[in-house]
Parts: sequence; structure tokens; C-alpha cells
Amino acid sequence: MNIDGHLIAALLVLIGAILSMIRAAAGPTSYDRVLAVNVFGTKAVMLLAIIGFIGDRSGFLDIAILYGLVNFIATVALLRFVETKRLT
Amino acid sequence: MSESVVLRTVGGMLFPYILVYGLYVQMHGEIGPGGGFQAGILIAAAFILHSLLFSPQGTDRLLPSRLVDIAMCSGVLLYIGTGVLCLLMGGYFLDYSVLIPSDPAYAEALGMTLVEIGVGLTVASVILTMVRKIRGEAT
Amino acid sequence: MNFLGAWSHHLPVLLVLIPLIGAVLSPIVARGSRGWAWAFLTMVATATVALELLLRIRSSGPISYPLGGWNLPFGIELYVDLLSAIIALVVAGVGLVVTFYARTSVRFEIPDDRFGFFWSLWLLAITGLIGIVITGDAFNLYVMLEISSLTIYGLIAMGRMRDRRALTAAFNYLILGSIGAAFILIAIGLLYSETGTLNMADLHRRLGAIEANATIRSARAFLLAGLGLKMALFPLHLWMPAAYSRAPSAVAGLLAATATKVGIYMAMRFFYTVLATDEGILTAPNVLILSGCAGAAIVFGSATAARQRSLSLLLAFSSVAQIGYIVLGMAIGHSDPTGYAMTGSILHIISHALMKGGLFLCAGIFIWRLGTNDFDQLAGIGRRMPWTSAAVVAGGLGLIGVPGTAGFISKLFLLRGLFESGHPLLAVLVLTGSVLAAIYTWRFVEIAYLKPPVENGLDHSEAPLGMLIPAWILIGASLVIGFYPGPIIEIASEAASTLLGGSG
Amino acid sequence: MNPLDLFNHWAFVIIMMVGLYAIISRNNLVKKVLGLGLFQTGIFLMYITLGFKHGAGAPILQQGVEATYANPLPHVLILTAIVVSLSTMAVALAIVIGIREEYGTVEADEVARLDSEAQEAGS
Repeated sequence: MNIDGHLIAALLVLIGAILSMIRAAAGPTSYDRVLAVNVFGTKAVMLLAIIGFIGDRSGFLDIAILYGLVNFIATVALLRFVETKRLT
Repeated sequence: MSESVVLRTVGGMLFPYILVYGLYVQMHGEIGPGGGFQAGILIAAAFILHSLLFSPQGTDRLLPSRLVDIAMCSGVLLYIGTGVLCLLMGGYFLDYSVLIPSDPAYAEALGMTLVEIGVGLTVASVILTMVRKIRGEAT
Repeated sequence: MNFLGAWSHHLPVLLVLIPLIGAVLSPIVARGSRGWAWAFLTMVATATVALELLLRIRSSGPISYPLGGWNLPFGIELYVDLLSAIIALVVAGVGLVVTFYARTSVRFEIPDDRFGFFWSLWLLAITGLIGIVITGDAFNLYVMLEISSLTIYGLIAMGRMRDRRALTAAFNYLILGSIGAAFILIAIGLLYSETGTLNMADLHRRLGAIEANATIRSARAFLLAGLGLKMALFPLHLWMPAAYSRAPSAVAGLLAATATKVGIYMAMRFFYTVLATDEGILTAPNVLILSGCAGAAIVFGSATAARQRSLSLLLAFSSVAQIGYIVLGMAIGHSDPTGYAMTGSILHIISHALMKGGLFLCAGIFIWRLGTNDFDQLAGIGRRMPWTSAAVVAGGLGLIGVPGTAGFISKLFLLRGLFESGHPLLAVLVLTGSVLAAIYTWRFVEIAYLKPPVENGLDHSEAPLGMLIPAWILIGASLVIGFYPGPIIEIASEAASTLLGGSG
Repeated sequence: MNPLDLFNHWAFVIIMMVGLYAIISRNNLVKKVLGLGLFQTGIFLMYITLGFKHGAGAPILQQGVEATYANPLPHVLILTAIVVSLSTMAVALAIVIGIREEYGTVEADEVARLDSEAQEAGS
């Protein structure tokens, strides 16, 4: 039953990811969109971690950390672009 | 130039960690996910973050573009150099096992690590150059 | 002749390594004006190795070189047979001459601060082209193809200082070229999924053991389309005239002489070595498509060339036609038991590389002197720049196929092959192409020698020797081949018979 | 055969065609470049599908674990192809930046119009 618990968690995270994608597509302001994309990235990190637990592969945690870092940079860059219309 | 104190503090704290993590991914490539390419991207990302949080001029002081150019070439050179070294030691191109005749398995690992470091250097500097070019700072 | 001693065993890999190391080191050791000297030295070394390799293969047969010492077919293999060695020598030799030429021409066509970058790209492009020719691994071929293509896009875009349309030409070439390369990548993937190997010799062996199914047929179709784009075969040539006429003149010379030739080499390698099966080297529809496109290319290319208003565009469209000749010889090569068509095709690769390379260098000389090579500005140029104009005429005679030029030898073999294999209609097309070539060459003669000179206050004196000598080296080499064709014919027919025999 | 077995194949063909459509139909040069990227991504998916095996894990050797591994070769190939694709995008974007500097626009028809105007003015 242990694996089932992981599966349910993964499913919930997936639903969250889909909801945040809807927000990203619909979001009235750019800040909504940026936030939604950021949330989606966080969900991806969690999903990676859960898959790692299911397959019992610690390597996935490395990937999750990496994704989290890149996600942070991407969000900063996006916000910077929204704010100034330039990347500097 | 960013006004947000929070962003600067968090980003400034993350910057060295991303670099260290990049090194980890670089050296960890043989026994886990990772390798030179991924590490290069990560290290480049750290500097991109730095230039987003602080000014591009600040990043230039930290990492002059001439240095990036040299890193780009020396990365490829490290790769080719390892291969040529194998030639000089009497093996085929990139045949690492001849590097240390007494312990071929260790030599394979050593050769691969050297090549991966070369790849990492090249990828990081190429990405940085690309980003600079796209922003129109360097020609 | 074995001046490399113990290193001679490593010749194939050295051929790629030397220009690659030169390219990587050039921004470090040779900044500014020293870049040319460095590039020239590198090219001298490369051409020497290519020559040595050709001699070695003639005496002792094909060389296989396992990269990293991995056992074949699991490792990446470098495989050089006679055909590869010939094309590699053409690339390295013409590259050497054009590098000599570029010393003068690059100064006014490239901004000073880009010199180091230019030579780096230049050597990388040659690395990629040679790499395609000598690799024995299908995926490695794709990677080398992309290395050469990407650098060539960059080199073409550097023509923006003279003509800003070079940028759009480079962009269009990039889009089409990338799609072509992607098709080749798909084809390689499909072949891999069917056989589980990427080594070309191994692919051939395993494809021979299984029947042609839908996967293999679609791989063949993707290859045909992708390679057609890369070698600018008639309906897929759209990127070529703009790219050739707007690139910096040295780059145009290099491209016209080598890039499309390497595309044709890939086609020969794939269709005659990898995909050759017992039921026939090329399947009937492929032959029909290839020879149909080639015939259309000959007529359309020559006819369009005769209507152009500038020398560069004329030469570019003439290249479309000349590629038609080469592909024609290749397409019907397998149905010609005597091997004349294939020999003619290989000979035409060599002779066209020399003639068209030289002609583009001459076009570049006119641009250097007059800022343009539109025909209305060239009126009466024959009396003011006699040597350059004479070179253009000599090259033009070669394109027509007048006896005494290299073009005559290759067309002769092609025609013989067409008659031997029972395609007299296609032979008529070849002759039509020659007549059209005579028309467009005559246009230049008429403008350069018969029209009164225009007075536009520009300096019309003869070009500097730094540009004239390389142009005449290439044109002269094609004339020498025309008068003493013996050794070249021998090598080409040997290469043709290996190619045809290896497909068995 | 279960039609879902070929799901990946359908997906990569659709992705490729969407990319190709974007290259052909979009007027904006940057969007053409993005279409090219999408086109190449479709091919990556094709290669990854080639290496897929039911119930197989990542080909990382672990002590004491006996498992079936997916074919790693397509992944290695595609890593190379991704680098190539990245470089293609970089070169393409650099050229687009050049076009923008010279013409002041990245719309294909605008660029063509400016070119033909310049030609008429020249002759």
C-alpha cells in the first residue's frame, strides 16, 4: 500500500500542476502568469521527488534540486522582463 | 539594477550554492544524473542570475568577457588535448586506457573526467556568450 | 613518401584534428592580423595530410580508424576509402587556395574586430566538411554536417557589411538547411530503429539481410529530401543563389567549391554504400526522381543563369545546373556496367570545384574593385582588368565543356555513361545544358570585351596579385587537368569502381 | 495492437508538423525560429521513443539491483542533437538580431519590402 500512497500524492500534484497551467493561460495580469508558472515549476520539483521515491532512485532528487534552482532563475528573469521590458 | 532587497539577498545567497551544485553535478556525472553539459548550463545559469540581480557591469567585473572567450577555447582544447595525449601515448584518439598503463580502469575514469570538465567549461562559456550577445552587450 | 613516421597510422583523425585545433586556438594565439597566417598554416598542414592520406589509400587500400579504441561496430569509426580521400583533398586543397585569397578580400568585407572570429568559423567549417567525408558513423555524419552548416550560416551572415541582404540569405539558408539536416536525422533514426546500429558498414550489412519495409522506404525518402536540400538539387535549390551571391566573396568561393560537393558525397555514400541492397542500389522511383530533378536542374539552372544581371547570380544558377550533371551521373551510375557515368560524376565534382571556386574568386575581385559585379558596371572590363576577365572566360569555357578543359573530360565520361546505359534522351539534356552554358559565357564575353567601357570614376586597374594568383591557381588547375587528364581519370575510375563494386 | 502503443509516434509527428506549420505560416522571424525549435523537438521525442522499453529503468548501474534498462544510445544521441539544436537556435537568433539592427524590423514581409525598395532605388 506504500506505493499507492505515492501514486495518490503524485496525482494530487499533477492536478495542482494542471490548475496552475490554467491560471497561467487565463491569468488576467502578467503577475498572475508569472506566479502560475512558478507554481508549476514547484509542482514539477515535487513530482520529480515523488517519482524518485516510487522508483527508489535517489538520482531524481538531484534533478529536482536542479530544476528548483533553474525555476528560481527563470522566475526572476521573467519578473525582470515584465517590470522593465528588458533583461538588464 | 534591482531595487528589491529581498530578491538581492535571496539571490546573493543562492549564487554560491548554484555554483557549488554545478561543480557537484560536474564531478558526480559518472554515478548519477549529471555531467559536463548539465554542469555547464548550471554554472552559466548562476552567472545569469548574478547579472539579473546586480548590474551586467558587475558581472563583467566578476567574469570579464575575455576570460569567457579563453574558457570557451580552453574547454575544447582540454577535450582535444586529452585525445591527443592518448595519441601520443600510443593509443587511438580518445583511447583513455593508455594514459596510465598500470591501471587502465582508473585511466578511463580520469580521461572521462578530464573530457567532461572540458565540456562543462565550453558549455558554460558558450551559454554566457550567447546571453550576452542576445542582450546586445557584446559583439 | 612517409614523412609523418609513426603518426601515419593516425592520418584520418589528424585530418579532422588539425583544422579543429587551429580553429580553437586561433582566437587565443592569433588575434587581429595574425589570424590569417595562423589559418593559412593550419590549412597547409591539413592539405598535406589530405594528400598523404590519398597516396596512402591508393597504395594500401581503405583505412578504418576506431575512435577511442572501441571495438567496431560499437565505437565510432572513421572510414576513409578512395572516394572520401578524393573529396577530402578537394576540400582541403581548394580551402587552402581560398584561404590564400581571403587574406586580401576579407579586409574590406569583414569588420576588423571580427577577424579572429571569422578565421575560427572558417576553420571550423572546413573541419565539419572534412569530418563528413571521413566518418564511418551515420550519427557522427549528422553532427559534422551541423558543425559545417552552422558555421557556414555564420560566415554568410558576415557578408552584411557589403550587402545587408546577406542576413536574410543566411536566415533562409538556416531554416531550409536545418529542416534538411533534421530530415537526415529522422532517416538515421529510422534506420537505427530497424537495424540497431549506426556504423555505416554494419548498417549496410544488416539492411541487406532484411527486406525493405515501410520504415526503410520512408528513411530513404527522408534521406532523398534532406540530402536534396543540402546539395541544392533543382527544386530544393532556392536558398542557394542568394546565399552564394551575398556571402563574402571568399566564403562564396569556399561554399561553391566544397559545401554542395560534400552534400553529393553524402548522397553517394548513403545510396551506394549504406542503402545498397540486392534488389538494386537505388530503387526505380529514386532513380526516376533523382535523374528527373537533375535533368530539370541542368536546363532550368542554365537557362536562368543566362538571364541574370550580375556575375555572382549567374555563377550561382550555373552551379544549380552543374550539380544537376553530377547528380545525373550518380543516379544512373548503377545501371551503367562500364562505370563511365559514375567516373564522370566524380570527375565533375573535382573539375567543378576547381572551376566554380576560381570563378567565384574572380567575381569577388570585381566586387573588390568596383563594389559590385552587376553586368552594367562590368562593361569593357576585359581591357582594363585583362587577367581577371581572362580567368572568367577560361572558367566559362570549362563550364561549357570545351576540349582542353577539365569540364570537357568529365562531360565526356558522363555522356559515354549515358549512352552505355541507354539514356540517349538525358544525353540530349546534357548537350542542351552545354549550349546554354555557351550562351551565358558569351554574355560575359560580350559585356567585357565588346562593349565600350563605362566611366564611373572608379579605379579599374588590375587586381592585386594576392587575389589574382589564387583565382588563376584554381582555373589553371582545371586547364592542366584538361590537358593531362590521365592520372585524375585513373583515380576517379578507381573510386567509381570501389563505390559500385562495394555495393555488390 | 493497442492504438495507444503508438501514442508517442503520433505525438512526435504532431509536434513536428506544428513546428513546420509555424515555420511556413508565421511572418515573424523569431516565431519561425521557435517553429524550427519545435520541429527539432519532435525528432528528439522520436529518438527517445526508439530507446523505450516496457518496465525498464534508467541505465544506471546500481549495486545489488538486477533490472532491465532502457537502451541508452538514443538518449546519448539526442543529448548531442539537443546541443546542436541549441546552437542552431543561437545562430538563428543572432542572425535575427542582425536583421533587426539593419532593417529595424523582424517581420519577413517588411524585410522583403525594404529590400525590393532598395533595389528599385538602386537601379
